[in-house]
Amino acid sequence: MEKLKSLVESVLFVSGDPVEISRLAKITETSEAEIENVLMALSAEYAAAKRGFFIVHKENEAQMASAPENGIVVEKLLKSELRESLSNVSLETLSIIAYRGPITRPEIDSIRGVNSSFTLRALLMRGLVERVDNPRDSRGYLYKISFDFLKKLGLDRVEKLPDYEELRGDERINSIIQHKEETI
Amino acid sequence: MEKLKSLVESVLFVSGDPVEISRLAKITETSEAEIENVLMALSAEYAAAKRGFFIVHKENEAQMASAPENGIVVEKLLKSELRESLSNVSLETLSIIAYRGPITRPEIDSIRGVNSSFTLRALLMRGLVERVDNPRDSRGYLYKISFDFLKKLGLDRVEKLPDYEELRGDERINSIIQHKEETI
Amino acid sequence: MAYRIKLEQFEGPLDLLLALINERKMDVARVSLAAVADQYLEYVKKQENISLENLAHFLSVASRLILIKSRALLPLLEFSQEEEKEIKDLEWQLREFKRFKEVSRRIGNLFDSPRKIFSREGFWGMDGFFYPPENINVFDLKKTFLKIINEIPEVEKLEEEMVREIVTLEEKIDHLREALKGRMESSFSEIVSSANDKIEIIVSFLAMLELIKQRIIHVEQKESFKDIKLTMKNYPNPQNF
Repeated sequence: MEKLKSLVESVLFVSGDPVEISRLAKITETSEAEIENVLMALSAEYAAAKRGFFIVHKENEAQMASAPENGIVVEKLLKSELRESLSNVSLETLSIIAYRGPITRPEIDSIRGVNSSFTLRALLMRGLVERVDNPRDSRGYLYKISFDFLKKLGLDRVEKLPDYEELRGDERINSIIQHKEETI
Repeated sequence: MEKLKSLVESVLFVSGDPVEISRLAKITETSEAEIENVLMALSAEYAAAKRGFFIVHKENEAQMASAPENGIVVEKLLKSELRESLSNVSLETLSIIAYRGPITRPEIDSIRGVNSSFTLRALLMRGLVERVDNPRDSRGYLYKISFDFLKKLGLDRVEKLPDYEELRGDERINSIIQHKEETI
Repeated sequence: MAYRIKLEQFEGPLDLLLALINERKMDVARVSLAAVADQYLEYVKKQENISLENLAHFLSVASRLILIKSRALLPLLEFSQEEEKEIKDLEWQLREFKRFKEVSRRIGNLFDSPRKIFSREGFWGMDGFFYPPENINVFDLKKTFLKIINEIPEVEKLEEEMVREIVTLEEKIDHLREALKGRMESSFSEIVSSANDKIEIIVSFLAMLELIKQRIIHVEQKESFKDIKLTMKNYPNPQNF
């Protein structure tokens, strides 16, 4: 039971989305009844020990969330993340998306030479960029400047950015994007 | 302390990403020292009770994650694709950065005896290494390992690397680097 | 055994050196460096696909090995302080490299083990809100993008450098042998006065040391020790370049 509790905690923690009880049972190799017991036990523990976690158990799904009584602090976290002034790294990523969007994350990475996951997420949360499904890759996304941000910049179309055509078509950028990633 | 533990748990849970200790202190309205205590207490609790949570701590940031012993099961949930391993060259470069970081590229080169630009670029794009501006050289960077690197290794702190103390320090490192700088 | 070494691809001079020493089951010490010097030079000479940049690294190690080797052949040959330091540095560098190479295998095992830690997607399921940065206008975006573009050529230049024409030690020795024919008195500085860069100077120096070494071995069998020493003195001190 203790081992199973630990496993369920880990899985729900990482998932984010609600997970079906049947799926939990399958990957932890146990019965659904056993999973139900574990979920109840965890819920009770979190409440009794006033932990920061909370289990939302709805029909045949379970999801981990933060404890409702900590809502105000969570709100503060969100605000403090979003109100940060834009770092150089964010500005770089934003300018790449502005001039080269819609663009994939691997392409942004190869232009900057570093991994952009964190930066992209922050820009998304702040509503400065938006992502759309990539028609050429069902698992990937394309990133582009958000309409709100464009408006804020005083533009109605991204093409009105200064020297848009020229900078967008720059050969150096093209060459680095086409450059095959080195195997390491 | 119990209330603060709960708050920190919630904040780390919601953020998902690494959170600066200073930010945690600010939004929970306490001191950084107190946050460090809470993080230590939580880590100890999770380990003692074999919980599914795990706190990764690097420099001035902490991130909540799943317990390493549950790795196989969580992997089933994520259905993560083929497990990528690293070449010897990448592993050597990573090791040097892990034990001696933050470190400049010339310093890495001097230990390896060859140029590391390409390996570094690939490691940066994979998010295993991160770079920050070098306060002592405006055109250069300092390289250090990332949270993702520690997570892939299943370690909560860089100090848990094998033979960390032994490999971390070498008084001669400074002399050879100085020597290199003089001759270049 | 030696044949196998030649077929392998090494990532750098230290890697090669370590492999040669390990193959003889020796420790990293001066005596082992002297023992593998010839094999090392042999490898570098035959290697045709070392990039120019890495060739410089291979050669700078080679020059130190030749010093160590010369001393092994001529015990009376004295090292300058600078040479002594360079050799000590090489020994130390090799030990460092060895330590990291060894620990990197353990890191690799950790990396491949299933004991992995996973985190959540950041702010999963939370709605952000539109919070545009103040004081950022379209020209900031343009300026930043331009800066990114302008930094790209460095990567390309580096690549070009890697594929630049490769100077091999062998080539240089032949060249020097020709140049030296009939003008044995000419000084090293004269020979390298037309060199284009540091790498070429190092290559010339190595090539010359190779020639010297061959002569030493030849002379040693016939003439007395004193003569050899005089011969050496006529050659430039490596400190000068």
